[in-house]
Parts: sequence; C-alpha cells; structure tokens
Amino acid sequence: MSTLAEAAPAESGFSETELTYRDAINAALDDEMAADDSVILMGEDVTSDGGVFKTNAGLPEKYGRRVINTPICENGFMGVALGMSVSGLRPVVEIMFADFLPTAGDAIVNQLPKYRYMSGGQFAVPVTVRVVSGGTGRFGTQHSATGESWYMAQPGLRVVTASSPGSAYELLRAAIRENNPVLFHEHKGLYGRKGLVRRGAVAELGRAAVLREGSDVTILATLLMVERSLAAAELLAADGIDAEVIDLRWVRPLDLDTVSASVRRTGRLLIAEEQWHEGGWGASVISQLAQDGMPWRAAPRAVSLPHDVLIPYSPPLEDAVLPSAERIAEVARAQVGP
Amino acid sequence: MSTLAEAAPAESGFSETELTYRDAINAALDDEMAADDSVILMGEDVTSDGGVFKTNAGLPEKYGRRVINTPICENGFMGVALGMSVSGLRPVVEIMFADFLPTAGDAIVNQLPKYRYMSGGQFAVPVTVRVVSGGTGRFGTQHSATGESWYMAQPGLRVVTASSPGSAYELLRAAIRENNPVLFHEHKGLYGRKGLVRRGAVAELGRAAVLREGSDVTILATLLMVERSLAAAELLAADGIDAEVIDLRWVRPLDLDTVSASVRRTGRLLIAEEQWHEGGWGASVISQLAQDGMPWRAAPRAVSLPHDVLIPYSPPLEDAVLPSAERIAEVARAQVGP
Amino acid sequence: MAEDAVGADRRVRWYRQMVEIRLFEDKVQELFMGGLIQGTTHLCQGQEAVSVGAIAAMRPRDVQTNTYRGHGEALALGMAPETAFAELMGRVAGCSGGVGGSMHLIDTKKGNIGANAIVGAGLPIAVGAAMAFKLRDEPRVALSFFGDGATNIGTFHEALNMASVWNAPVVFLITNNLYGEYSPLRTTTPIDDLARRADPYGMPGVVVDGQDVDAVHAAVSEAVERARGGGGPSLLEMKTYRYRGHSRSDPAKYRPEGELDFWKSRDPIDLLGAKLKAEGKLNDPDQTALREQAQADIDAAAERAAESPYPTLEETRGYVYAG
Amino acid sequence: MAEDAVGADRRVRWYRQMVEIRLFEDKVQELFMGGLIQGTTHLCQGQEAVSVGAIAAMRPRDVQTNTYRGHGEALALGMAPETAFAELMGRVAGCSGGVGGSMHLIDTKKGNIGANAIVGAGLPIAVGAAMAFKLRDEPRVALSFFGDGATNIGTFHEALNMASVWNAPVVFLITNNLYGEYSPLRTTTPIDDLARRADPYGMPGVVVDGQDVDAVHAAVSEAVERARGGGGPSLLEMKTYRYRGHSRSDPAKYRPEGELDFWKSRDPIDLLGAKLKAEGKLNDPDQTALREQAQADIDAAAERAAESPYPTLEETRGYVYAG
Ligand SMILES: Cc1ncc(C[n+]2csc(CCOP(=O)(O)OP(=O)(O)O)c2C)c(N)n1
Ligand SMILES: Cc1ncc(C[n+]2csc(CCOP(=O)(O)OP(=O)(O)O)c2C)c(N)n1
Ligand SMILES: [Mg+2]
Ligand SMILES: [Mg+2]
Repeated sequence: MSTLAEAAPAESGFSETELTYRDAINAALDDEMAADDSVILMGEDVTSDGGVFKTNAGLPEKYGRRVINTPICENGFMGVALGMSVSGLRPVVEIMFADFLPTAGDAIVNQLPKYRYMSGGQFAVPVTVRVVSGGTGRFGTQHSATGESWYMAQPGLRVVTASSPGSAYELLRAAIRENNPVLFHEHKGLYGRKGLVRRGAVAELGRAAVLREGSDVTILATLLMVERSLAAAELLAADGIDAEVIDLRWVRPLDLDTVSASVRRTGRLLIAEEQWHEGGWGASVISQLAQDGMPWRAAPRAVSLPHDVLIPYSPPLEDAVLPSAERIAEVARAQVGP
Repeated sequence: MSTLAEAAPAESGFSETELTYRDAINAALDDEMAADDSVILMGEDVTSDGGVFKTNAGLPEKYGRRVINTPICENGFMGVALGMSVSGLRPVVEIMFADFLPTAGDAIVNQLPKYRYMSGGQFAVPVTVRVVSGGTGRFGTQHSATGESWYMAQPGLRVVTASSPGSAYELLRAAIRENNPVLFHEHKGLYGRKGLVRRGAVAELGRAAVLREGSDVTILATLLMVERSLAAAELLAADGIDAEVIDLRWVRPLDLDTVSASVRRTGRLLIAEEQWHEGGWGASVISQLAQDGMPWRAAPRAVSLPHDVLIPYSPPLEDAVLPSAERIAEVARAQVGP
Repeated sequence: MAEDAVGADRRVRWYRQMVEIRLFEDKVQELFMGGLIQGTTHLCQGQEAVSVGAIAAMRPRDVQTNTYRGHGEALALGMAPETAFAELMGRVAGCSGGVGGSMHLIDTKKGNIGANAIVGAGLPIAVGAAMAFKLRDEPRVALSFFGDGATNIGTFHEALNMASVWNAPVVFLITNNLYGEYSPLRTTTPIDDLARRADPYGMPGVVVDGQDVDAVHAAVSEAVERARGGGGPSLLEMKTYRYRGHSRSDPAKYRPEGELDFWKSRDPIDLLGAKLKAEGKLNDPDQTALREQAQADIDAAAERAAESPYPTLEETRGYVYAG
Repeated sequence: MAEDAVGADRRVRWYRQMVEIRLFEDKVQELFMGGLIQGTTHLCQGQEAVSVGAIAAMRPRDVQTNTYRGHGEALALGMAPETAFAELMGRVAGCSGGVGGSMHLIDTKKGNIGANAIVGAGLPIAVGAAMAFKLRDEPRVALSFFGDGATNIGTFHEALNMASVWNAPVVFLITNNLYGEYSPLRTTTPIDDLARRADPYGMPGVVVDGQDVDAVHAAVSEAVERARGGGGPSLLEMKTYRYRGHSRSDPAKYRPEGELDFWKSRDPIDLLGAKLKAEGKLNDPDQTALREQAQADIDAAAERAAESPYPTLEETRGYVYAG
C-alpha cells in the first residue's frame, strides 16, 4: 500500500506527481537549487552522466559551476563544504556509499557539529550530506553500510532517513533549508521505487510519519525496512493482527512523542532496522520509552542485522542477513501471541 | 572504597602493588612487551619523555625500535598497525585524544573489523588502540570526547574501558593478548589515581565487575563515572539506600548476564555515563533488558551528558555538564522513592 | 618462480598470464551480464602488463596489497581462475569463502595480503607489512597497487610520508589508467605525471610505460631490490588504460572519440606477442594455440566454480572474530 | 588598514602588534600558572613576525583559518586583548562566550573564521571559503595558517590538491617552528624545506624568513594578490621558532642545547626594532616607552577580563544549533 502521508490530499500549491525515488531526489535538488542560488551540489563524479546513482541528471547542465566534481577525498571536501557554508553557501555533499562517511570522520564529528559552538554561535553551518546507504546491492562488506545511527549521539547534527519517493523529496528539501548540518540518508535499494510526490512540499523537521494505523503492535522502521514493515503488516492483517507502521524519518532529533503515543495505544513496539541493534536508534527509542515507564503489553522486540555478523557479498547470504517482511511478521506474531 | 575485584586475595603468581592509573598502564605495556617480542607501541610523541600523558616512561629506552614515533596522521598509522598485525606483530596504537579517533574513521570502521572477514578468515588482526578519553581537563569541545560507544555496533571490534589502576592493568593486558582489534579506553581524569594492581593478572574478556554489592538499585558505569558512582553509593548509604555498583568494563561484548542478574535482584537500573544517552551503551543495555521482559520495580534511568549540549571549555560549565556523584545519588533516590 | 633470469620461457609465461587475465576478465563481464556474478565488477583489460610485470618482480616471501580492480594481480600471483570465479560467484570454493566477492580476491599464502574496496586504504597497510619485515630484519618487500585517483586521498600522502621517514621497504605502484571512475585525471588532479608526487617525500619517482611488460618488470625490479637493500621506498607510475568502463555496465561515455582505439593499438599482449615472435620464441600458431588453450581453461574453470555451493551463515560466522 | 603602502607608521604599527602579542602570551603563561586560565595553552612567542606580517597582507574582506596556536593571528586581526583574555578565562566577555577557550579565538567579523584544535582541519575550510568567493566572483582571498607537523596529515594533501585543480583563491601558510609537539621535524618528515611540498600540486612553493616581518609581508602579499588576480593558490613556508614548549608547562627538554639562544639572536621584534631605529623611525626610548605602554595595556586588559562572569548553561544552549 502507498503511504498515508503521500495519499493525503495535496495542499494548495502542491502538484502531485508519480516519481521514482531517484527522480524525487533529483526534483528536490532541482527545486532547491532553483529557489536559492546559494545551494550548490558537490561530490565524486556528480557531474558525469547523472552521477553514480543517476540522481543528479540534468543538474550540471542547468546549474553549471554550482555542481562541483570533487577529487576522491571525503574528509577534505567535507571540510570544503563547511568552509563554503560559513561563507554564505548552502552545500549539498554527496557521499557515494555510507561506508565512506568514516573517511570524513573528523569533519563529521569534530567540525560540522562543533564549528558554531566553538565560536560562541558566530556561525551557522547549513551543510546537507547525502549518504547513499544500505544493502541488497551485493556490494559486500565495505559498501553496504547504513550509517544512520553512527552519528546520532552528536549534538550539533541532524540525521534523517528517506523511505519513499514522497518522503525523500520533502525531507531533502527540509534538510537543505535547515541552518545546521544534516546527514540525509538515502537507500540504494530504493532508487527505482515509484511513488507519489507532492512537488513543492517541505517536510517538518523532527516529525515521524504514521504510514499505517493499527491497534495491536507498533512497527517502527527507517529506509528499506519501512516498505518491508508495510509488507509485514499486510501478512499480519491476513492473520487478523492489526499493525501500525511508523516511518521514524528523523534519527536526530528522535520523534519520541509520535512513537510513544502509538505504543501507548498498541502496548507493543517492534523495531525493524537494517543495522546492528547495539548503539542504534532502535535501542535508544526502547530505552527512552522504558525510562518513561511505558506500560508494555508485551516486551518490545527488534528485528536487526544478526549479532556478530558482517554483511556478506554472497547473494543468498546477503538476503539471509537483511531483515525480511516475513521475519518482521513472525516476531510481531510472537509479541501479540495466540 | 577500593574495588572488590582488587581487594580480592591475590591468586598465586600475582603480586599486589599500589600504582597510579598511569603507572598501571605503563606496567601492562611493559609486561606484555617483555613477554612477547611481537608487541610494539606506536603513536604521536610516544617516545618523548613518557609521551603526552606520561604513560610510556622507560619503554623507549627498554624496547628500542619497538616503540615507534609517528607523524601526525591517525588514519595512516592505524592502517600501518593493521598491516603490521597481519604480518606477525601485535601493535598497540596510542590515540592521544579520543576526539582523534574519527580522523582514523576508515581504518576503524572499514579496515580493522572487516579485514579478516573480507578474506574469509585468512587473517587475525591483533591491534590494540589505546584511546585517551573524557572530560574534566578543560580541553574544550574538540578534546574531551569519550568515544566508548562510537564503534560499539561494529562486528569485528572489541571495546573496553578502564576505571581504575587495577582494571586498567588487567584489561590492557587482556586487550593486547586478544587476537582481534580492541579499542581500549583510558580516562584522562584518572591518570593520577592510585589503586591496588595485581601484577601478573590478565582480565577475562567480556566480563563486567561488581564493585559494590547492594540490594536497592544497580548503578552501571564506566571510566570516571565508576568512581563517581561509588561515591554516590556512599551518599546513598547515608540515606539508608543500598546501591550495587557495576563497572561495565566491556562495551563490546556487553556483559548482559552480570547486569541482568543484578537488576533482577534490585529491580532498578541507573546508568551513569559520560556520554550522550542516544546511541550509547546505556541505551543498549536498557533496551536489551526491556526486550528480555525485565520486571522493573522502578523505571530505569540514566544520568548522562545533557541533551543537545556540547562540552564547554569554561571550567564551571564543564563541571556542570559532567555527571556528578550528587546527581547520580539524586536520581537513584528518586528511583527508590520514599 | 621469481629467481630465474628474465629468459624466453619466463616471458612466454608472462604472455600466457596476460592472456589468462584478459580472458578471465572477458568471462567475468559475460557472467555478470548473465547474473551469475552480481553486485559490481571492476575489470582490468588493457592493464595486464602492469599486474604481470610488477608481480614478476616480487620474490617468494614478498607481499602486496591491491584494490577492487585486483583480478590481474590475484591471477598473476597464482590464484587459480576457478578459485577466483568461485569468489566472484559467492561460493564456498572462493578464496574468501564467497563473502568477499569481486572486490576482495585475497590469498595471504601467495603474498596477496589485501584487496581493498576503499580507495587509498591499501597503502598504509603495505607500509605496515614493510615495517614488520624491517623490525624483524627480514629481507622482504611490500608492494602496493593503487590507481591514479587514489593519489588525491589523504592516505596516499600519509603512507608515502611514513614510508620515507621510516625508510620502509615498500614500493608504491600507481596504475594510471587516466580515469577515476567517470572523471578524467585532469578534472581531479592538477598534474599529468603522478610520479612527480614522490619528491616531497624525498623518494624517487619514475614514469613507466605500463603497456610494455618488460619495462614494467625492469622498473619494479629495480625499486623492489633497492627497497630490499635498505635503499628505501619509491613511487612508480604506470601509464596504462582500462578498455572497459569503470565498473558493472558503465558504457564509459565520458571518453573522447578514438582514445580507446589509440590505446588498443599498443595492447600489452600484442606488444609482447610481437616481440616474442620477432625473437623467434613464440610464433603466430603458438600464440593462437596458447590463446585457445587458455580460453578452454577459463571456460572450464568458470563451469567448475559454478558447481560450488553457496556458503551458509554458520560456515561464515568464524570469519568475523579470530579465536 | 590594509590598503596603504608599506610606510613607516605601518611598520611601527607592526612593531607594536608584535610587542602586544609577545606580552599577551607571556601574560597567558603567568595566568595559566596562576590557575586563572585552565586546560591548555599553545603560545607563539618567537613567531610574531609570521602572524603580523601575513595578516597585514590581507585586505578588509579577506579571511583566514588558524589553529590552537592562533593567539598571534587573532590579535593581529584586531581582537581586543581583553576579549581574548576573557575567552581564555572562560568568561562571557570572551570572543566565543567562554566555551571555546585558548584553542578557539574566533571572530568572523574580523575575517577570523576559525581556530581549530584538530591538526590540519583548517586547510579544507579555507579552500571552501575561497571557493565561495570564486563562485560569487568576489575579489576575496582566504589564508590558512598551520604548522610544519600538519603537513604530514591527509587534509594538507587533499586541500592543496583541491585548491589547485579548482584554482581557488587561497594561500597556504606553514609556520615551520621545527617541532610538532615534542617531535623534531626530522623525526616525522623526510625533508627540510616544506615548500617543496607545493610542486606535486603544480603550485608555487616559497621559503620565507619567518623572523623578518618585512619578508613575510612581501611574500604573503605577492601570494595573496596572485590568488586575488586568478593566479591560483600557493604554499609559503615560514621558517621560525617557538620560544616556549609545545603547550601548558612543557619544559621542551627535547630541544638541543643552544637552539633557543640561536633563534633568540634573531628575535623578530628586535630585528624590526633595529631596522626602525636605523631608519630613524623609532629610537630606543620610543621602543621602551611603547613596550611599557603595551605592558600596562595588557595588564589592564587581563584585569578587566577577570571581572567578566562565567557563562551559565542556559546562555550557551543557543551555541549548539542555529535557529
Ligand atoms: C574512500 C572512497 N571513496 C570513493 C570510493 C568510490 N570509488 C571506487 S573506485 C573509485 C575511483 C578510483 O579511481 P583510481 O584510483 O584511478 O582507480 P581505478 O578505479 O581507475 O583502478 C571511486 C571514487 C571508494 N571506493 N572509496
Ligand atoms: C588530528 C590531530 N592529531 C593530533 C593532535 C595533537 N596535537 C596537537 S598540536 C600537535 C602538533 C602540531 O604540530 P605543528 O603542526 O607543527 O603545529 P605547532 O604546534 O608547532 O604550531 C599535535 C600532534 C591534534 N590536535 N589533532
Ligand atoms: Mg584510474
Ligand atoms: Mg610546529
């Protein structure tokens, strides 16, 4: 099923169109670059033939030197983006694979989030980092990471994830308009997905989206796990289990209000995450609800990457380690019980 | 009070001596370098005058070229350590401030933990990374991090923390003997602390230590927060509250058995952490216990760095943001109730 | 293998290795299109002389690190095509048990201590291996293969600086194929001869004709033996070209008209073939026969590899942590 | 201030600035020992000619990034000593409201867009500022100050490469004081003249006498105006020396006998003082009077700074996120 958010009637000024996730990102970049001359796009191979994942098609022709091809040096060009941002530009930086974010580790941990603070608030740092994340691509151990939780603890940063064409468009526009550094996570397994896009809309910062309402269990997910959770909800419906599915969207700040309100109704929380559970947003959400004294009807659960396992290349093995709709449904069934 | 672990009667072959935390680290390095020629020490300024925090005094004179002074290039020399480790050496790498770990982000996320896996198990990667972490030094935003949870989600790594001279000695020896990459966290606020060291002892991998037994609440901490938790326990004792204090020690793997057994007795868990709660080991522990259906007598709580605040230089302000014994005791009192 | 003088049979063996690599890569492309190999592949047709000439300069206990475009080095180091195909197909018979894939053809027993999917990551690792040799006073050398694009990332700089200040027995080998992914060298790098990047580390930098396996072998041998003798590291730039796109099904539209043809006119296999023929060491019929035999071997290896099963999760658990 | 020709009064102003920096740093050491300044300090006594001569080459809307050892640049850019002292004491009157401390004397209104505590981090930031100027066709230039030790970290390489390939209006300025923390340059770096590190980026590299403020000003002015004119980036190496240890109370035992005395014999303040005297522009009594006045100003500034309150957590919350 398509998402409630996207199925909602287009507000005035929005034109609804069906786009692929890839083209929705392209449209968000195009609309922001058209609206504001200070927005620029930079990264490795971004100018050639739409870029590696073809998200940038047409932009170099349209915006000329505002689309900048960089040498291979993530930490360096992330620092360049910071320098641009404190000099009046709003750079959007493409990181070809989330696995390369740690190569820019100093810029992400010590520079972008702290630059304003160290100066006593003299700067704003409007940098958007587009991070291509996730598995299913058979890219193996060093090219399949979802870095969505890596930097979630860092004050000064915002972290957001896009699970559909509609949310990718609205969230990327919100990220580019934000006056603080934002890590915007895309999933390489979703580029071909089609969905409704409210051209012109800009998402609200820090708001999760309830995509499917239900009364028995709340499934909380991001990125590719959102569509798998929606598929799981369909499987559960067949068993008479009514699942609510929430797209967390923002990892920092966490929208605990939306999640908490849902879990107070359903009494059950199931995290569906394409990451290891330790140190992730799923564990953080469960911890916060537990500290708030959530009255669970059943213990919360998480479907995550298997503990102490890395992402393999071997195709059947990669499929086996990534959480599936079936696995999500299975755990939800156990939570709801007979 | 001194710790139970350290107060325990020295087993045969161990000689108990009182050392500073700094000298305990020096002793562990010395003992391992003496025991195994393949152990080497490298890092910035490690050869001059004992190194920046004086932990390496005497080692260059004693071990000659096995103590290597590096240029300033964390990612580079971390890669060098990896190359050494797959060529028969057991390097110990000193990272002068935890804040510089992200500078070596690629080596830590994509190389050390994945190198064995990518090869189908052809290599072992016995690298120990000594990370100088923590606040109280008035070093400001870019020099006060505790990176203990940054990489806790990464399969292939081990992460350990040292809260006292005794544990620093035994845990560092265990880290150096481990055949996988270990991030060993020291706290710069503890170097001058004195404590009993069981010279010759080697800690067990993945075991937390119960430092004080109690029946009303379990306080779980690492690094500097351990002594502050023990101090809080004394304050609580004065109020007739009997707190158990556990030094988590290993962030990866987490010793959930020890923590869980304690909380099943006390019914209350209080996390004392010098880090932001999101994405940290505290949240992960609470999440795991909640998933196991822990029957809480009171909701778990955490005393952490304040949300959306960075570490300031200004001395009174730094004191205000770091969790204090008083604050820990205060929250424990609220948990236990009247 | 590495000790004997550079004689006829040895160069005939190089010829055979280059043909094997060429046909292996062509087969990989075919299997990728057919779906038996998934994810990504980075092929090295056109660069065979670099892999073969440089690897031939190594002695038995020397080691090297290479990259995701490392099939040529892996095969030149003696990995059986069947083992390599099995890895690319994700099968247990692969060198990494199928979990690594195309970007990680590794065999530490053959001195292949790393094939890295992170640009620039292999250089410091090679320096580390070289330092281990040096600290143990072993007469061994480490090589590091990487591309032109990798000379722009920090690890290149850090590795060369450390190698020089420590006088580590390591040789840095740039396979300059003129492109980093879709970007021509000139758009990311302000100079043309990357060997120029050796001077600020006080080490020799040499430009080499990467199409001529004899030239590659001579230059790398000199650098390797200098390093072995305590003469320190050096930086070698191999001028070459990749016939295929960067990866997968990249059509390489970014290449100027005629560039590919120009480089094919100096094909490394043809160049050595012509020399061997002129020297009367391998005439046309021999070359044809050799090629046909190699093709048959490659096809058979791919078929046998496809019979190997996929690994189970249990079989791979031990790859994460060493005991 | 930056436009007028290099005339007498201007060089007298430089002299005064150098004296102010010297006395400021001496006072910082005293306050650190007394506990009014905590944590760490990195002082620049001996390097004053580099800060003053280079900053004087900037025009009003130009910018620069520097480091934890940036007090000299901050003061030369016109930060009031009182503001700087207040920051070092962690008070609200400090340039960063007291949360930054000694390593972060920043004032964007004066073109001081960053003082970084991470070695090498300031270079790409300066390139970014320069690219913003270039993309908007503004005739502005960015400078980046960093140390000799910073030339060994990846960001140095990445920044210079990007600056050159993009022809960014930026000037890289190495303050080569012969040590990176406790390590002599030679133990971490295989060459002596770091200006040599410009060539692989195809940019000019110049060695400059960092004790002679006139030489520094001339060299930096030329590089800055070349960059402004579209001539691209350059790398300047200032040979100088820090009189104090690396930081805090480092006794600097690692320095050879007599090295400090040698450099003090070419003290930058004395050198300019002698010239101004010879030129009849500032005689001995004037110099003494100027120094006494500066000392009085510094002492008064420190006292006023100490009267500023410490910030409250609430006052600093807004420093984390911009609205
Ligand atoms: C740190 C990092 N950044 C980006 C990439 C993506 N990437 C893979 S190959 C490549 C181009 C490398 O070019 P070059 O070094 O010339 O090697 P070649 O592919 O030509 O053999 C890039 C950018 C990567 N793997 N690692
Ligand atoms: C990435 C990083 N590594 C290490 C340090 C610790 N550190 C601070 S200053 C310094 C020496 C820098 O030397 P140099 O660049 O010559 O500057 P100087 O201190 O001499 O002005 C080091 C290693 C750091 N701040 N950042
Ligand atoms: Mg290339
Ligand atoms: Mg220096």
